[in-house]
Amino acid sequence: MGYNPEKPMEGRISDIGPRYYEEFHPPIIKANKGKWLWHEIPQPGVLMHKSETGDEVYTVRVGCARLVSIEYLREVCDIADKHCDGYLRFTTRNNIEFMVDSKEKVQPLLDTLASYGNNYPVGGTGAGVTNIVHTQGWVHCHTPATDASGVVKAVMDELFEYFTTMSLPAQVRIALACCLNMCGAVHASDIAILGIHRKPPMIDHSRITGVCEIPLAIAACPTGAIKPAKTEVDGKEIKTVKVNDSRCMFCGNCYTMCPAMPLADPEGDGIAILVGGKVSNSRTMPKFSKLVIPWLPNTPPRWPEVVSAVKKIVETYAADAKKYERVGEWAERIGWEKFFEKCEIPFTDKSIDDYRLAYDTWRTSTQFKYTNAIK
Amino acid sequence: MGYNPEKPMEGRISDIGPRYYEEFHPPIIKANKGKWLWHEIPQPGVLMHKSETGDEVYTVRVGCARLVSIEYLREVCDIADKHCDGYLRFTTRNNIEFMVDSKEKVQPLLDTLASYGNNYPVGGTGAGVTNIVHTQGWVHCHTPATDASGVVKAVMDELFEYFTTMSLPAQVRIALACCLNMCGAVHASDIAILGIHRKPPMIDHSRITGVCEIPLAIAACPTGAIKPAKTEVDGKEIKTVKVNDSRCMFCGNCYTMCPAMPLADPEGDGIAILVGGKVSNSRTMPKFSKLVIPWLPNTPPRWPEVVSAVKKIVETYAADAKKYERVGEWAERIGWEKFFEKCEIPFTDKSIDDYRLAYDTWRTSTQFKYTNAIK
Amino acid sequence: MAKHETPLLDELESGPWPSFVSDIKRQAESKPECWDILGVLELSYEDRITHWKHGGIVGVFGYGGGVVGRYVDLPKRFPGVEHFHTMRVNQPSSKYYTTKFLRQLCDLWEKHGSGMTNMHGSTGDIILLGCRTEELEPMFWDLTHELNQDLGGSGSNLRTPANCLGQSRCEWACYDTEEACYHLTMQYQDELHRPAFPYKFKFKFSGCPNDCVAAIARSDVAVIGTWRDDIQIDQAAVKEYIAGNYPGNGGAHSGRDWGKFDIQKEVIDLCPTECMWMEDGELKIDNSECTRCMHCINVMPRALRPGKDKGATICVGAKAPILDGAQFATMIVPFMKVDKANDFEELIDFIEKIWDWWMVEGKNRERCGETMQRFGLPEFLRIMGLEPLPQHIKEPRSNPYVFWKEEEVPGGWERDVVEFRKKHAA
Amino acid sequence: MAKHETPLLDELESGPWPSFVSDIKRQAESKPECWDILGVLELSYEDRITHWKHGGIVGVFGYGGGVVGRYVDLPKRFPGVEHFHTMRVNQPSSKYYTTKFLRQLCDLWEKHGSGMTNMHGSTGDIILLGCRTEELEPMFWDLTHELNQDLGGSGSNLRTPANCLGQSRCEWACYDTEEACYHLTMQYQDELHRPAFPYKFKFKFSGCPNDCVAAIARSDVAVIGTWRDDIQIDQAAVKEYIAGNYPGNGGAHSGRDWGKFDIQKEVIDLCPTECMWMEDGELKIDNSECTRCMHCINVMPRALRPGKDKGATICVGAKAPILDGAQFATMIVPFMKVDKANDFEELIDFIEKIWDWWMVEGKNRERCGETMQRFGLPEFLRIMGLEPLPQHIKEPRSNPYVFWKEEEVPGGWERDVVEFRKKHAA
Ligand code: SRM
Ligand code: SRM
Ligand code: SRM
Ligand code: SRM
Ligand code: SF4
Ligand code: SF4
Ligand code: SF4
Ligand code: SF4
Ligand code: SF4
Ligand code: SF4
Ligand code: SF4
Ligand code: SF4
Repeated sequence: MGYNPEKPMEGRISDIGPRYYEEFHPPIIKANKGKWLWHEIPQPGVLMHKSETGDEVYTVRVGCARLVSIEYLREVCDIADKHCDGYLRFTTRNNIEFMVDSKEKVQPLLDTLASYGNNYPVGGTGAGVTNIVHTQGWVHCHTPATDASGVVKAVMDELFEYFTTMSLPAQVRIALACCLNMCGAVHASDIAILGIHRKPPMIDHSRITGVCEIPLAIAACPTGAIKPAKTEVDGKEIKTVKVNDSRCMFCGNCYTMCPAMPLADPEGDGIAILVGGKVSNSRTMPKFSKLVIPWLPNTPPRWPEVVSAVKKIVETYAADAKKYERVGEWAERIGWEKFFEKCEIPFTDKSIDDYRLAYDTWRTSTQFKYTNAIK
Repeated sequence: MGYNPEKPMEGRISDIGPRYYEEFHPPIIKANKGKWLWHEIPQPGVLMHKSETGDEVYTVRVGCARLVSIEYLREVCDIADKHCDGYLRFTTRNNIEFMVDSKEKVQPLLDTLASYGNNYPVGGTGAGVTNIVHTQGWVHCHTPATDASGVVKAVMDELFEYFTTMSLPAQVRIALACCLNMCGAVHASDIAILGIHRKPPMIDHSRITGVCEIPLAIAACPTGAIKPAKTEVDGKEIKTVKVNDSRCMFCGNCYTMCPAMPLADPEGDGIAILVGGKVSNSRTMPKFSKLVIPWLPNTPPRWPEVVSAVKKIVETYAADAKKYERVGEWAERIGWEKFFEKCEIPFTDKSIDDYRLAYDTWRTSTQFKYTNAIK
Repeated sequence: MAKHETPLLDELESGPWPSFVSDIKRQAESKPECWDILGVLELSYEDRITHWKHGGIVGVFGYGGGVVGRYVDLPKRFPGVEHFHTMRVNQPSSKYYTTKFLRQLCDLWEKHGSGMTNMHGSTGDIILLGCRTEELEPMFWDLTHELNQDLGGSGSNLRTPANCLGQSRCEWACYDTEEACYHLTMQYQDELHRPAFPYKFKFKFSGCPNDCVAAIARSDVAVIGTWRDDIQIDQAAVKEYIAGNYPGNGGAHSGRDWGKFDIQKEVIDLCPTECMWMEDGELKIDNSECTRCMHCINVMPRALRPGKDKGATICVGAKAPILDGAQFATMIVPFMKVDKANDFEELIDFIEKIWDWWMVEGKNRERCGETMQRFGLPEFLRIMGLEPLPQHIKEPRSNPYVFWKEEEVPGGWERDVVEFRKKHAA
Repeated sequence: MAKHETPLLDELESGPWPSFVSDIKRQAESKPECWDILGVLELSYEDRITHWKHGGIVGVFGYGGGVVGRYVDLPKRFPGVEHFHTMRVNQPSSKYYTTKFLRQLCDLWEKHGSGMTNMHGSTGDIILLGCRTEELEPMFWDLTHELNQDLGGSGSNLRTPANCLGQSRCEWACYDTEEACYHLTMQYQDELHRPAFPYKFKFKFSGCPNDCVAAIARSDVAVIGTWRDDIQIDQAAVKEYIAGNYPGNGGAHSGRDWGKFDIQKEVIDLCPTECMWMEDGELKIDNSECTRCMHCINVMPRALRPGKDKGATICVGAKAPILDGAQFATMIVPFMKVDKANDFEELIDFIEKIWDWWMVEGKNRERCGETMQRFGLPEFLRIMGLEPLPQHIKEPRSNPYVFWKEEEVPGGWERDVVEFRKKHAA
């Protein structure tokens, strides 16, 4: 007997939280938790962790589209049942990890995975490109300036060799967010793919009453571009808003608050590329991603401009950076002016901050390198 | 025949600018301008510049109080006449430079200088402390929070050995400004001594009318603490201002605009110490001075608290920094938390920025050193 | 067979990376509504614009979060996704699963939903993508009754906490991230399900400063493992690395020939604080200078380990750019014991102190980090009853604009201008 | 004998540094009004507060600057300093003097003023400290007629330009700072003497990036020498340094034993761009990586010299903290020829372009650097007709908030919501 609409509260269960994680620990994990001594990455996508008990756990990391069906998940379960006593996990970057408790069990597992064609690419470890943290895009969200899953697929197809090898100077963490809300760590990624709008919101006067709390919409605008206004809708005056377009920087926060202020547009929307962010405290403190390409068009289904821009940056970095140097550490060492030259990215004033805290980014020194930007 | 008040415009000369510098060049300078090859500092306070013509100019640098009388200047002229064919110059830090065109002439010059007792200390070159760039203070200005010449005298007496030797890791440039207007490069000095107010302006309602353009006074306040107000002055209502004390950060800009808003106060005023600024582009980009001691009392005539605070910083730096490292470069290398510990300066929340651009100074990382500040 | 032509999407079926398009097509065979997912998406690929509308308020009884409403703007054309709400299912710590659980979840989602998911959402939840309004309650009922599993957060709630896998499979974890994440999630079920905050609030738990759950970039309270004693050194292992018998960085760079491991170049020279050196064959560390950046440990996992006196550094106030630009979390508590033993008491007190203040002072849709900015760090520390430390900042302020308080100034601020004028004629 | 007791000031007569107190006392013998300077100052030392009042408008006919008015607040008690105005006398480039000139100046100041001076003011002027209102015109007359010497700037004028001594006695000067300073001072006599600006405006000229006149910290337009070709290397001299035959840094560190000169540690390792190395006994520089920081040249003046293709980098907008915090000047023109040959034409055009804009757009008491901040750097560059360069910034923006212009967006901004709704039902 399931849910009974007649008596919704009867027998209702709530506030029970998630399942207790220990129920889901593979035996080898439960036995060695807190006892791990060191790890090694014997081959791309395979981790070995050594415990003080002498135990070893071998983890095989598999790339995952993240947007997956229950069919797919059942297939994953089949694999885990066959090789991992029915356990698996997902990583913080949406890869799947199959764990086995001895070296012998690794190859059979790899063979099974291989037998599914492209479905279970092994990799994403060490100094390479791992899965792209991304968001909803046109598959589910109402505020995107681009798609998520499609762009990710196109980029990962192109960078695939970096997923399955560990040949980069350090890990390159790529993230995609389909709008400025930046669901994910786009603001702190080696390479960030960001959907942006470029047209101010339209105002749907005929809809605004009812669907929109006007004061909240006005308060939502960081630049104060939205002001209260009045207009006529079928004969009678209604309260609405007007937008000072020249003060709009297209953050979309108004639309989040007010469905009558849509700003998405096929021509206006597109993708900005930011680089040089990092999260870890390793060596240098965490860094924000920096905007280096202000806009690329939305060109479904494979976004060639975005794909080649990202690839160019990865390859330039791969060729030029020192071992252990993250993209941002590299750019800071060579200087951002050299970054633009080496990556052959034309510099535009869009990369010059003119928002808050902007002055901190101006170059208040005679120290600079000559690059092809100086004619 | 001089100025004739009857006919002020008759024969009037204006807009003639300064004298042409070449008239004042010593022959050795005129002859070798643009031909200098290299320099050396054979002894503290003595520079030798070598020209491609083979010529050498020896410069003897002498500390100067800057606040000097014509009697003193005539004495200086006597020395220059005796040794330097009647030429001399002043440096950008208010030292005097006597130049001679051969090595032989150096010692006699030094002897003469020595014969005047303490009046002409030789030094201020190389990796030492040179003259303190300073301002007017109680000798002439209407907005100071401390004196200038007296504090400088007290500090230089204490640091004198660093003026006459070159034993520091790098040059230590000290500046003093008697109020936040910071006449000088206090905002970019290795060590800055800054007069600060700590009481909001009084409002002299009986004076404000006439002496003060109220809208300008209101506009002058960076924090918007000043608002228009009305009050009674001997029976009749007048326009005046009121100050929201809690929003005042004591910049004194209102008093600059309005004589009826004095804020100087014996208890409130005092001295803040800032460190780590630099101007040169050598190695690192120019740096702003950072506030490390928010307030020390005004204790004329010798400001012992200020003197010992400055000395402590100089000596800690001298003992700990690497060769060529400026104070700010040193503090950044060891970390500011270590700077406070090594200099035994108690950290206060006054050193935490809460003005504009403040967030940029917050530590957004797990990277820090344990010091005695953490209990 | 296909209900819609999808020529554009079909181009995403080739290439080495797993194709979500092929996956959805396969799923569509048993769940035809999935054709409409592809149909809308294909249309968006043609139009280069989304076809989803604002969600409005949908959810399950008694909860203010856990469901994100969503409707398509062409319901006639795509009835299968007319309603397409998201259910956020609270993932277990570290995202380990039994296939039993996953299969059960799939069965429920087959019954009540579209059959499509995200494994996982950026915050950490299991995202069940596409549910009709009338199926929300039945799905929730089955989840709770059959799977003993609750929803996660959305709206102005505590959001679903997440952690790096920590001690479960990592040698560097300085506290039990899994237990901390679970304990605090259970502790705050009410805050997680019922919006009582000015805006969303997030916890994340990383076991060490490598921060594998990106806590410092994405959480209002980031709990990041650390230690306060000395890095543990196994000098024998150091020698093995120098000899080249152990792979540097655990072999993370084995895809390219970077030459023989060079401890000077790869470790000592890259130490940001220059606090390491070799002394007659031994690696020395001046731990008082170390900032625990992890680099040396990362590079020599078999020789170096975090210290023994472990805990966490607590950073506060991270967020995405809206409104004034992104913020990383700011270091607020240098070291805190994070321990099941005392039920994470210290951490809980800390969090509740923040909430007590933020729930009163925070404006609508103002993240805690933004409220901190508005109040200023000194004031925030005062409110939290914490002593200001140089460790709280990267560098001292460079402007002289100190807001002194009246009680700090001898004689206070009350002055008599008439008295003043007696000594200072106007 | 002393007119006032000065027990506090007397304590400033001891100690090794020259005492301004002893100096003023000596001067007071021939100019008794100097006793009142000491008297007021002694009183300030007792009261710990200034006794000077706002100046009000005093000056010389036809000039809006050059004099700073000053009155004591106790005129009865200190009649000698009742009026105590400052005259700012425009110093010559580099502040070289003949004793003849200085003696003449002293004579005039003895006749018309207090006899006290500042050599020099922070901006660069000769400061004549303490003049009665009625003596301003006579002093100005004698200055111009007898000394052929003009006043400097104050108020919302161009302020007296200043320079480092440059080529006159420095091997590193990349252009003639003295001539540039003189030429521009003469070029802008009107701007210097008659307030026409929103606020003060300052030029400073340094011959190289060492910036010995602190231009980048203190001037609205900082002209700082630089080069764009390769650093000149004398390999023979390099060897001498390595051999220890030449003192490192010109002997600037000779006061302490820092050990033998070590080119690796002292030069190569301290190069901020890591663009130097030794190659079979020779010092190599990858000049394309060099940022011309001067360090290596400073340390080995006999071996290294700036390149041959010399000019200046122009930085704009430095100022003290009032109102929003101090600003350094921002690099605007990477390289400009600064040359007497063409009468500094390029520099003059540049400056006047700034003025044309700032005089229209600048608010009252808004420094040029503040107006730049208000407009934003991209807009400022557009106004100046300069191409945006990565060299203009330290790093690209980290927020995504780009103010796109309508003409940059295909289709513009005009859209018809009704049309939109046809494809996107509300
Ligand atoms: C599995 C996972 C944690 C989890 O709970 O799921 C994980 C696991 C490990 N991380 Fe991580 N990290 C994981 C996400 C992260 C993240 C978060 C992110 O990327 O969103 C970060 C921060 C990224 C950043 O800085 O921008 C992260 C920064 C690191 C670092 C620091 C790298 C650096 O030098 O900056 C290390 C140290 C290292 O790799 O040497 C590290 C090291 C490790 C080690 C070696 C820890 C250990 O001893 O087991 C693990 C294997 C690394 C590998 O795969 O090469 N992990 N690691 C995550 C795998 C994501 C994936 O599927 O690819
Ligand atoms: C005479 C003077 C220029 C003038 O027109 O008056 C001058 C003259 C020289 N400076 Fe300077 N500097 C002079 C003020 C400055 C200033 C401005 C200031 O301090 O207000 C600076 C910027 C200070 C700062 O960075 O905060 C300055 C930063 C330098 C530097 C860079 C030092 C560094 O590493 O940061 C050098 C290079 C060096 O010393 O190795 C330098 C080098 C020199 C040389 C060696 C240049 C040369 O080859 O002749 C001169 C002798 C240096 C010495 O005395 O040790 N000069 N020098 C100024 C003397 C002031 C004084 O009386 O002490
Ligand atoms: C589903 C998810 C993206 C994904 O595909 O994974 C998501 C989806 C949405 N986010 Fe998010 N956010 C998601 C993780 C994040 C994260 C990352 C994180 O939590 O670690 C961030 C950045 C970190 C942060 O909180 O700052 C994030 C920052 C935002 C923001 C900006 C918040 C801010 O303070 O700047 C908004 C705007 C808002 O709240 O109105 C937002 C709003 C939204 C909304 C609800 C759209 C809206 O404006 O109402 C999206 C619903 C999409 C949909 O139709 O399903 N989302 N959002 C993630 C939640 C899944 C989960 O529960 O696991
Ligand atoms: C005399 C001098 C200090 C000294 O003892 O050397 C001086 C003295 C005054 N300055 Fe200054 N400034 C002097 C150089 C500077 C400098 C340094 C420089 O020019 O290189 C600065 C910092 C650089 C800059 O311009 O930003 C400077 C920044 C200020 C400010 C703040 C300006 C700003 O934009 O933040 C003020 C406030 C104002 O203008 O009202 C100011 C105002 C004043 C006033 C006029 C007081 C006032 O509020 O009206 C002072 C008159 C004092 C007196 O009674 O004589 N003074 N002032 C310097 C001029 C001498 C000369 O001409 O050579
Ligand atoms: S990034 Fe923007 S568009 Fe994408 S899921 Fe988040 S809120 Fe929606
Ligand atoms: S998009 Fe952002 S900036 Fe533009 S009007 Fe809306 S809220 Fe304001
Ligand atoms: S710093 Fe302030 S008090 Fe001192 S001279 Fe300048 S304006 Fe006057
Ligand atoms: S001192 Fe500064 S902050 Fe205070 S009222 Fe005056 S102008 Fe405003
Ligand atoms: S954050 Fe630290 S403890 Fe957690 S998984 Fe990453 S490396 Fe291990
Ligand atoms: S953890 Fe980082 S700072 Fe500490 S010793 Fe290792 S490399 Fe140096
Ligand atoms: S700035 Fe350069 S050129 Fe001018 S004096 Fe200083 S070192 Fe010489
Ligand atoms: S000038 Fe500076 S950057 Fe250039 S080579 Fe010399 S030290 Fe390096």
